[in-house]
Amino acid sequence: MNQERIHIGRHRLDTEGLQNLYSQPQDGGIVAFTGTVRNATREREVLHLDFEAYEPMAVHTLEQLREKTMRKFGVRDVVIHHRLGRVLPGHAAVVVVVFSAHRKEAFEACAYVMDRLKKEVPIWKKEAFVDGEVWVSAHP
Amino acid sequence: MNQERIHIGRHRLDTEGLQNLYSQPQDGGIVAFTGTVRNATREREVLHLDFEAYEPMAVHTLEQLREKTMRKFGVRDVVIHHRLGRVLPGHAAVVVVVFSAHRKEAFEACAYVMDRLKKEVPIWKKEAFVDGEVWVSAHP
Amino acid sequence: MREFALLCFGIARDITGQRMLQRPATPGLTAGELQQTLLREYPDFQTLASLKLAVNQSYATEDTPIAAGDEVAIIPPVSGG
Amino acid sequence: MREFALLCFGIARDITGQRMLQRPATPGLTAGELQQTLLREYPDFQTLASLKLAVNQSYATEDTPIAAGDEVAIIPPVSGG
Repeated sequence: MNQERIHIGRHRLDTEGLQNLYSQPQDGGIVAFTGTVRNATREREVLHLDFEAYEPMAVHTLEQLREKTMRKFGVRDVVIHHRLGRVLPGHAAVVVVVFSAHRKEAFEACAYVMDRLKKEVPIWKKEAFVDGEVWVSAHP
Repeated sequence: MNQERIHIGRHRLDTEGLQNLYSQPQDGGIVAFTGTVRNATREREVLHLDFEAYEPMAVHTLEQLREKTMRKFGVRDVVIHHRLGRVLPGHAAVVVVVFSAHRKEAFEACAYVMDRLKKEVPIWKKEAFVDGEVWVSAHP
Repeated sequence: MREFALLCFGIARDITGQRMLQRPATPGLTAGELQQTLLREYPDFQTLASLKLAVNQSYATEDTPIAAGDEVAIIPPVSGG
Repeated sequence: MREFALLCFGIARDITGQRMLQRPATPGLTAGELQQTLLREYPDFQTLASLKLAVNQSYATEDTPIAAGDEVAIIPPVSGG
């Protein structure tokens, strides 16, 4: 497991490891979102996803998002790991863990990170089906 | 780890184990809330918490809450484990894991379970400080 | 006269000094009446943020009847999580 | 004339057929102008849900200047998570 708070890379993600590594006794609540690859999109079977990123900009954007989220919601810590390369159905592509004294802020902060990540961070995924590949969200 | 979807007991909680046990390839998002014992309440050091439950009613209430949550938010599965007995600061007292095709509903469902759990489920905790013990929330 | 069990949890156990009491099931007894009786017998219950009763493991309303053999529980403010 | 690097990610790489292009840094060039040029040269960009440019690893506005040696990237609709 990579031990940075912000990381983009090819290794498998470890939600629990991150939770244990970064939790502190002053935390009251930990909210962890694990985004997993679904085995179907609109009832078409998905073989795998391929992720790529504009890596330095993606890391930079995630670091800014992490800091903004901590300020905006007053949570103690935020960890964001995103996988690159090929990811099979059932496996995790992204993990966001928020550590906070209070749970309401932790839920809101974690949902906010995912909303912004999907809109702002230069990462792309291509879905592979039996009969072809599609860059997700590329076309209206 | 206890493998029931609803469980109240004295063993340690295992968020990751539950996530792995119950996740399915049709899930797109998993939201896990881990409620941990804080080392301080209003700046007084907490030595430990003691949890007790009206066990059959608490299990029954949690089962109803699980079913209501799945219906209300359309999430695929909900797992709720709560610890009883003595729990030290930094350790988990409750874990709620929600499995869903979509993340928004998963966040809302997980927050909803915690809100209702804290209001409806007959579980009580006593906080132990150096100079005494307090039943949490008992008095206005 | 036949009786019902009254379970005491959390601070209710500290207030009554018992885990369980046996109480007489007077004819026509309701949860509302039992609650009034408990508030009189143990004035410390009046200091709590709330007080509920469960009859046979479900939250009771004022009108819920209590009969011999029922399992009744005093539910002081819950604080799980 | 000196040049800038134009990185192509995701579907932008499929459309241009290149991971990276070297483009001339014409005097006074802005991100808005480059975007118009790209939409003309590669009409497939017009079919995308959105198209953004980053200059030196930050999202550009129309007015962001582009100079020789800059790192510019074509950012088609992102889809992380």
